[in-house]
Amino acid sequence: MNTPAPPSPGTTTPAAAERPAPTGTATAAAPDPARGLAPLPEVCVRARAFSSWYGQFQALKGLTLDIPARRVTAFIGPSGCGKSTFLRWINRMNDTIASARASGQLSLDGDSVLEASVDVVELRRRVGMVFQKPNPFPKSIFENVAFGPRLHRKLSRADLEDVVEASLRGAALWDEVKDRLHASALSLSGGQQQRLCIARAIAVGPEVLLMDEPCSALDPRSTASVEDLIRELRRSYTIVIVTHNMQQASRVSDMTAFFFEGTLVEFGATDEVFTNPRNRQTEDYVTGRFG
Amino acid sequence: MNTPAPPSPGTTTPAAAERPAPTGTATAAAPDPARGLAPLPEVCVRARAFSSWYGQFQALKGLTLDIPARRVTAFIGPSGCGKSTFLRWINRMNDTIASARASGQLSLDGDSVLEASVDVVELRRRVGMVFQKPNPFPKSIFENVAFGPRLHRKLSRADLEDVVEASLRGAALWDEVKDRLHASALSLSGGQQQRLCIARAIAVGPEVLLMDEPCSALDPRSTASVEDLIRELRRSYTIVIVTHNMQQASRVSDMTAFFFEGTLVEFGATDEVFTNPRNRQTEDYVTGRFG
Amino acid sequence: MSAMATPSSPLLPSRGRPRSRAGRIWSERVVRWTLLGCAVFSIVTTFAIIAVLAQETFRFFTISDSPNISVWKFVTGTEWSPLLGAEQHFGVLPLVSGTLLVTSIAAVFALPIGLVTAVYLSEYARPRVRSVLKSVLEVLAGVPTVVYGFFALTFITPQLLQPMSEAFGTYNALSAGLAVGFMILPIVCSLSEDALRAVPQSLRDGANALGATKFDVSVKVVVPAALSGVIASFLLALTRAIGETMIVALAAGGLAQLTLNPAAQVQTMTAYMVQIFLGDAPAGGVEYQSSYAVAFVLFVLTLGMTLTGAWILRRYREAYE
Amino acid sequence: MSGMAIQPGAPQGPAAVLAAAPAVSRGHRLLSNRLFLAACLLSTTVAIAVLATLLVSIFIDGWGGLSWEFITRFASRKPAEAGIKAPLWGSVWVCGICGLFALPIGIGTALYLEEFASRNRFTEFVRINITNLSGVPSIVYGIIGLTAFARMFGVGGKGEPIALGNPDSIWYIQLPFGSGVLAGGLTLMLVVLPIVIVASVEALRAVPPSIRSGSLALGGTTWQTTWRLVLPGALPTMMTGAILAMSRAIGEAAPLLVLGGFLLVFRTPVNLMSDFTVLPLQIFNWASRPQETFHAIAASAIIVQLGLLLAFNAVAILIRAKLQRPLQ
Amino acid sequence: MGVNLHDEMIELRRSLLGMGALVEQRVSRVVDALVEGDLEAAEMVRAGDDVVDRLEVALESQCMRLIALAHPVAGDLRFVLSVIRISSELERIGDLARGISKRIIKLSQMEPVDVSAPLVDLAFAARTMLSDVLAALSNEDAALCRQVRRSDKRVDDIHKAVLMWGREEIPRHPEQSRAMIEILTMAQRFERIADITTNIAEDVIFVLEGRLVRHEAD
Amino acid sequence: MGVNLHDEMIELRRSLLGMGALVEQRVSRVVDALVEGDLEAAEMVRAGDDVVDRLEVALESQCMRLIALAHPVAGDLRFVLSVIRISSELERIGDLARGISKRIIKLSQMEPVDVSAPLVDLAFAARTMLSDVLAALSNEDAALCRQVRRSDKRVDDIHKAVLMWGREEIPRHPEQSRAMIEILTMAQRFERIADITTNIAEDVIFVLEGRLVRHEAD
Ligand SMILES: Nc1ncnc2c1ncn2[C@@H]1O[C@H](COP(=O)(O)OP(=O)(O)OP(=O)(O)O)[C@@H](O)[C@H]1O
Ligand SMILES: Nc1ncnc2c1ncn2[C@@H]1O[C@H](COP(=O)(O)OP(=O)(O)OP(=O)(O)O)[C@@H](O)[C@H]1O
Ligand SMILES: [Mg+2]
Ligand SMILES: [Mg+2]
Ligand SMILES: O=P([O-])([O-])[O-]
Repeated sequence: MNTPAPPSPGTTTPAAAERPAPTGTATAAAPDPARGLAPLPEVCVRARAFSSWYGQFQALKGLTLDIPARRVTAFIGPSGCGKSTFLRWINRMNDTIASARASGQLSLDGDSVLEASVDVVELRRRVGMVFQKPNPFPKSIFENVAFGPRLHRKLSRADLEDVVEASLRGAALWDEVKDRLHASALSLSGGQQQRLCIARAIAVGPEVLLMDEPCSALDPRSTASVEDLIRELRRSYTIVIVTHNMQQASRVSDMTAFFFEGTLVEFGATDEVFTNPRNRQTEDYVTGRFG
Repeated sequence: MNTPAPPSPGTTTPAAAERPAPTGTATAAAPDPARGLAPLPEVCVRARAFSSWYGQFQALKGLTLDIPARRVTAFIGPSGCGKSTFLRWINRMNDTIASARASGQLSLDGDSVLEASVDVVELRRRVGMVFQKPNPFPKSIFENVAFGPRLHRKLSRADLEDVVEASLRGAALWDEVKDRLHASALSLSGGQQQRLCIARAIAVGPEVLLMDEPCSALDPRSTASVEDLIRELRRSYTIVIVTHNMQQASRVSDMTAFFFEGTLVEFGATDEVFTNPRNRQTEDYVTGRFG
Repeated sequence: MSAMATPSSPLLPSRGRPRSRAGRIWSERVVRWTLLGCAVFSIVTTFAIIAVLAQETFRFFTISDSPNISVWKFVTGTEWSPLLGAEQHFGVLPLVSGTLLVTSIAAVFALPIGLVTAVYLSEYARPRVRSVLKSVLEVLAGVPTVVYGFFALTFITPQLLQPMSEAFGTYNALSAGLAVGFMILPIVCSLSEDALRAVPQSLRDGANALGATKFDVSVKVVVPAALSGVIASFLLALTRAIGETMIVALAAGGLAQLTLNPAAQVQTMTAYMVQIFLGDAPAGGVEYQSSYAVAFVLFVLTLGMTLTGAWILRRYREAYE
Repeated sequence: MSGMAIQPGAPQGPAAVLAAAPAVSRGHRLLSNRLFLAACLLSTTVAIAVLATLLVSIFIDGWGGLSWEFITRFASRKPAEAGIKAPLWGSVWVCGICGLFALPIGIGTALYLEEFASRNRFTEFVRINITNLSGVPSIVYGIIGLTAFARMFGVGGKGEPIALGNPDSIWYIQLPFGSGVLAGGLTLMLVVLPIVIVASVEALRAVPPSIRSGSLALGGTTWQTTWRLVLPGALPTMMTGAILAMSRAIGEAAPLLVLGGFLLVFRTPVNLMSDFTVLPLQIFNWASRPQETFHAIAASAIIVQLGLLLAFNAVAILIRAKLQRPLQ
Repeated sequence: MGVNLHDEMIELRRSLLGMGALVEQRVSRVVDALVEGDLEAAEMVRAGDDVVDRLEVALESQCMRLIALAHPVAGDLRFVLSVIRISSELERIGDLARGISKRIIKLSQMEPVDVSAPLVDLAFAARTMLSDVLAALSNEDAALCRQVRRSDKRVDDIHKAVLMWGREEIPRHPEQSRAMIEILTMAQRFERIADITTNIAEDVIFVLEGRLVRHEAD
Repeated sequence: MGVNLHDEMIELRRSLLGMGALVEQRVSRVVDALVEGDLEAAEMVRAGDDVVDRLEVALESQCMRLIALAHPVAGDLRFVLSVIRISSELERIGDLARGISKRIIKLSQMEPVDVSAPLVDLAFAARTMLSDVLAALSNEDAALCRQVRRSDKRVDDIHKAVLMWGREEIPRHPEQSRAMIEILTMAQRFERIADITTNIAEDVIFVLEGRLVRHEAD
């Protein structure tokens, strides 16, 4: 794999380092000597003592974690543990829920996300989102991708076409649709629709892509195509993916965060979480002994 | 596991034996000496040169297979390969689709299934079905389970209560719901609802249970509970399960049938299909190289 | 199976008495045929409509040997004077134009307001506000048309229009048109709102996540997505406007004339029929029969619009997923 | 990120092109957002204002004329002595007959289409046909009612109608029906039938298909499935639809006007052949007179009519609330 | 089969411990045969290696089946992979025990020779290590494993002593050289048993702690 | 990391073949050192075993990572599991080569002794088997693996010949017994290399055909 070297177990993020170290040293499996040590990845999304409520119900209880830039971070955990809630705070999609409140710090590349003064429209341009079910607009493929850029920029037709092409290429969809850009997006297969949604998200030039169970409505073949794409996109974007499918988390992510009842139980390199988790609860969850 | 001994690789069903033998002998992994050889399982559902059409489109192309009694048989294969179609012929649910036709033989315990003279109502009593999304009736838990028995028999209240209790026990749900039998079935969690649907299906005393992706709408925890139940039910019922999740097929089934574009490519013991499939296409599919 | 049932098997097949198979099959048959009978009734109604209208219209064209009565003169004639003893003219265009004038006024008023209100209800209003407004709309939709007619006659014309201009008489097209507009407003509004609400939330989420404002979401995503439903609601409302009877009978007047002047009094097709059936003409006479011909035109017009609406809905049905 | 150039073929984001293009100003976007919201509020206000004006003007005109005598008196040529007893009872009779026929036939049709028939040419035709019927102007139904029910297509000529039964009995029938309450009710049935069917079809469609497959897979027949599961599930919505259809029937004037044109009736109906008038017709009658005093009692009648209507709506809402309350 | 990972892990563990006990028994017998000249025991060990072989194959298939069907991760996966290693290591120990038993039988047919004391030490030490490591596996005792690893040093030393003894004795008693060569060979096998036991100890540490200590200084 | 099973399988295969080549080279050097007295080669082999050790650990972690993250099944799983086995077998061969190189160096410091012809045959045969099995692995050639298994018989025969030679020569030349013991030890190690190579051949057959032929007659 000629992608940037993965974060080795030695380069845990500050968040991981802050938690009490497990017994013994942390470097479980020796790092593959064929891979160099990656430089410490920059932090993209930073949460400090972040809590969230729906009315009286506290859905997140003082999270502290640093999501590294240009890596795939997977959120796993049982249903209702707050994965989606956290994800939807990063781009303030929770604003649409009247009862949702948050406290603590949450920042994107150093800019606070939670202040009332934040321009949500601009925030959402910087933080793309892909949903559980593919939700292309009932318009042409071209119009779907062009929708976002048109909202934010005044583009000439030629520029718009460039943006659309670049986005579709970025989503590994260009070759499949270039001959029918003006066909309805709904004529695409499920996997293609989901990649179109990814193309639509990257067309506005975001830094972060949030994905909430992006493959759970797809068949295995489409899932594979979307997973390939996620691995590909990691070169340019910070990706946060919520998934119920632990196999998927293990296949696509660099870092894995395990949530449980609103707390962050473990956060570390995916290899480690799946071969040698530090925490008993994590181990029980990934090995399926849970509950 | 104190369940009946599994079909060992030596005891392939007649259908498997009829196909050209692969190179080398068929016994790949030596059978576990701790387990005795199982007696040849009886055949429950038998298909011979079975084909099916939707209008002009041929969805199944001359299947020949024998589904053994009191085993879990999994159907796997890419989307659209005809798994559900076959399943829905076994209880003639395809009757509701005007364009659906079938040819060849299909029998249940020796009784032909396809004849126009077959009493579909009785057939469906013998062949239960569980659907992708839990579909409890909007009635109480009790009424859900009692629904089927009431259709077929005139029962005293006491008998009815016995049947409901036995069915709920059979579906490993009794303990969870015995104190609220008259609460709405919709108040149950997804996994409980799906087990309720299984209880409802076994309440009419079927021989076969068909399940079309019974866990694909459930979270991992509920999925685990339903899978446990399926393993449990195998003692008394012949189970046929369609699943997109190969891990699930490998976890729950005794036999696996791989469908591809309307043909049965491989049918054999699950261990073998997942460790040493005979067919190249099967291998590509289970290893994820497909497409 | 039942022989070797484990404790988990409920042993149903040995309990109670089985239900009779023959009884089940027979009741199934009886029910099916009864219900089929119901379904056939609607077809019978349609054929009855067509047969009656066709037959009576045919009789209108053949009942007298007046040179003024022919299909051609009927369809193209610009003068409608069936009751003026001297020379009767049966050119339907003034009636059609009257209908269209009233309908257009109603459309200009109701369609935009209805659509924008629908957008407000489905996209902006909070649930409480929406449920209150929806019940208001429901009440408006239930108000009998004769009430709107009364309202036009006793309020719109004297209180609204006449103070504005001398040109408005007691009966005028604008007043009737506005009242018809009031009448179809809730139809447009609630049908459009249904169509807008049927747009899945996921599309709104998708647009929001791209940084769209509420305006962008409503106007660039939701309305286009629901367009076929919205257009169908427009067509349905217009069909109702064209067939509207009591309002125009009360407020538009009784003078068939070819005009675009909203202050003028006009007669619509329906109003003419009321005039006839209220007894102004002897049954069986040519004037009387002429109302069938007018009804036939009305039927064809509304049939065309309904079918167009159904076609649009089917052809461009929103398939969101 | 934004510094990278787009290389053809390389999976490269569109950021470079975007960075070069001028941004849509934030102020501009906020403005269009605000303007649209203003338009929304305005048009909603108009809709409410219409209703308010209508109600207020009618109440001003008619409130004074309301009294118990107004409801219990027959019509009169003197406005001060006129009442609405006859049209009120007429409405009750006609609507009752209408509901008695329209609801079973309408629900039956819907059940046939949704539950029993397979999707073939015939059912497709029936569906289109029903859409079509729902667009037919009510006055055209009046013509059909007149021809088919009141005159029975002229069968039997102009002679005396054939009488069946005793005229004092409520079951007295004569052929052709003439312009009695039976003909009126049947005519209204034609008007509301498509509405009932469409509402019932919608209600049946709202019952998830998975429920049907669930029952079929247990060995339930179509009728068992329909009777035990689908109908109970669809009933609240169906009832609501039925009541709204009835409130449409009670407000209809045009078809009955065509049918009989009885504008002055001084008796309540005694059997199915009795002459009748209904409230909307009475209102029309009074409203179309030039005298202001008649306008005033028309307004009073309208208040009664609206009261009836609100009662219907309230019942519909009650039923919806009661039957839709989920189990526990 | 419908695999229940949890049940099967327990089953797997039991099978592995069973195989361990069997191999331990064989090593014990060999040591007895060596020390007490119990030829019957030696013959038993020489005859029955198939059971161990079959157990190894069965365990390995079982592990493979589990991985293929139940997709273990984390601790479960480490355990399953280690079962594969340990079963093959136990099988090798079984093989070595059989080899030693053959030598013992051969030796018994030659003129009696003084079995060197260090060899007996070696045999005892190897046997103890094996018992310890199996106990450690059964009790999930990483500390005991570390101790086993340390014991290996001692075994190496004893082995060197045996070699030394051989080098000195063989030239002195060339007529007994054949027997002495057999003894040296046996010593080497005991040393290997200890080596492999050390590997098992490392595998057990890996299962318990997720750390690969192989090729690592203690 | 985002594992792409297919890519990683290719990578894994390459690493395994790389390790195979390294071990083969070391065995070759040892054989050269033995036959041509190339002490430098022997010294090189004696010095550098760490690389092989590290490769083994790396391959094993990689396999474990793959199983944990990418859940291979069928052929892929057989391959991954076999990589674990084969890498540890190669590591053992590397160890044995290092052991032999030590003997060679020791031997060179003693009075020269005639290296028995059967030993050289043995060394060549073992080396050939190893090359063959690696070629078979690289070319997915099950037939060649079967041939390797058969060659093991020959190696056993040669080994017996060497033992025979030793038994006869040592009593005759007790003064050279130390050297001869070293030679016997070497022979035994070559025999082990051949044995392990046979195991590898069986692993390769398992990968290719899904059949466990170990402990099975050919
Ligand atoms: N809009 C809401 N109003 C009230 N509570 C909510 C809302 N959304 C989520 N919750 C609650 O907050 C908790 C966390 O929800 P969240 O959706 O983040 O879970 P999740 O980890 O994404 O679960 P899943 O895997 O099922 O998607 C849950 O207990 C849920 O019931
Ligand atoms: N009612 C239908 N009318 C026409 N074609 C149909 C119908 N149902 C299924 N098909 C076609 O028959 C083929 C087999 O369908 P089937 O539902 O059996 O596939 P499947 O293997 O169950 O796929 P999936 O995994 O997506 O459920 C598909 O190509 C499908 O498009
Ligand atoms: Mg979620
Ligand atoms: Mg299917
Ligand atoms: O709706 P109308 O009765 O006025 O035609």
